[in-house]
Amino acid sequence: MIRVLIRSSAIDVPAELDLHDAGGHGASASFIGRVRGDDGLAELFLEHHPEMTATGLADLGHAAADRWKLSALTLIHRVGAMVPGETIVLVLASSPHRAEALAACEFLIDRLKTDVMLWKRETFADGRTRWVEPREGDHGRAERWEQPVGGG
Amino acid sequence: MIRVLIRSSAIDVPAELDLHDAGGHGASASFIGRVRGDDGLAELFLEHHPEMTATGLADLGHAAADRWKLSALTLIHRVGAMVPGETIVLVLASSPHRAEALAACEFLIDRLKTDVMLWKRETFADGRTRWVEPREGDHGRAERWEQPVGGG
Amino acid sequence: MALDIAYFSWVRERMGVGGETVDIPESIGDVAALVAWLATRDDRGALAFAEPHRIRAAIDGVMMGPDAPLSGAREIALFPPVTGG
Amino acid sequence: MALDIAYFSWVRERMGVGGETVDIPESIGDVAALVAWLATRDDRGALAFAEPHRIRAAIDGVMMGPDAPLSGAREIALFPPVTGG
Repeated sequence: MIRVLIRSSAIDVPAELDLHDAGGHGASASFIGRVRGDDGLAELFLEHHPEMTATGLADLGHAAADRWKLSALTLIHRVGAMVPGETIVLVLASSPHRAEALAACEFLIDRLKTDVMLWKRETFADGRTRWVEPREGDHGRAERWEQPVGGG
Repeated sequence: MIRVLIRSSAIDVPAELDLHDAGGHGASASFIGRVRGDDGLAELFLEHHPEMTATGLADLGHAAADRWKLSALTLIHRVGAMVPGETIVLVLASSPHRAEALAACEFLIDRLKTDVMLWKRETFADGRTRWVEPREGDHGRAERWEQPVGGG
Repeated sequence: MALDIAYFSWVRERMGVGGETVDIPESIGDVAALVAWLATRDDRGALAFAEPHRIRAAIDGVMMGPDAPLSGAREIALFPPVTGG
Repeated sequence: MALDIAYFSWVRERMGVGGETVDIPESIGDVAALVAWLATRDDRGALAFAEPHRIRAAIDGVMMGPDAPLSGAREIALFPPVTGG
């Protein structure tokens, strides 16, 4: 089951885990990304291009499903305004084999950082706001996946 | 918070996630291993050497905490008799940075396969039982971690 | 030529709207020309498009370079480089 | 010499007990000699220790090779190679 979605309300991790888990898979790898309250961050606002983000997420999900033998895949990205501690992104990848679940999860989270059409605006406790600049490091991690990899 | 334990009763994944999660970490990677019902498996029995398994798990937890900057680590291993679909092992690793959470999680699950004193006995629907032989592939994955790695 | 333009991130903030339908001169043939024209059209455009090298574009949902032609476009989106998920 | 011996996995099943206190002859100096002696002691020992190369040992919780001395040991555990978590 591939479940890919964008939501503007809170991501309920245990509920999503239950949904994902209905089958009882051999191995499940997950990644949860949350808003960090560094440097007095008060709010993170994620703006997205709706059609392009939807297409980007769906393509990523299908790329992972083509590359690894997965029994289930969940990929949920939050957009809109959120506060520190809230979940921005949830990736769940399950497979009969642990190496495939782990690799798919890592692939998805690395590629998410570069492939989706999202812009982040930070608002700090003192009222300052700034739009986050893209980070080169993310591209480096994502590009690792362009080379052929063993296993999987 | 490092939480390492062995239990003979069911692992409640959502409850453990809540416990682990109290802090609200930037990035959390997890791995859930479950009993697979392949080839008519009816029961999996995990026998352990209590003191050696406890020491092995604690050492693994500390090795991960020394190697990566982790804000929380949960490592729970089930022992005793269990049926397909039940959780054998749960690894949760959290860090401000996603690369560290993902690497620690993968390290722990790979090393768990070789470093803990556990023996598996399978019982099939037709009543046959067999003790599982060690798999060479697991040692290969665990040994990757002996080499120095970049990042982390 | 009437064209739907969508703005995102600080381009949207500086333009003051998320999108608009704009009647552009026939002489505007590609993305780069459109960005240059928007920069001269009014104050908000001058602010949003002062640094064309920081602007990216997508035509009907597909990322395009500055020399991509506008003919046949339904919607053009203009925005800064994405910051990722 | 009295020694606590613990058995695990199919060694335990074949021995019929999880552990026992055994009075071993003075001549038994190391792990290999103990395994060889257990194999000749009775039928269950013959079954459990017929293939010494498949047996691993830990003395007081630390993995040891076949030539590890028994002197000073509190407990020796005998078992097949572990199958991991």
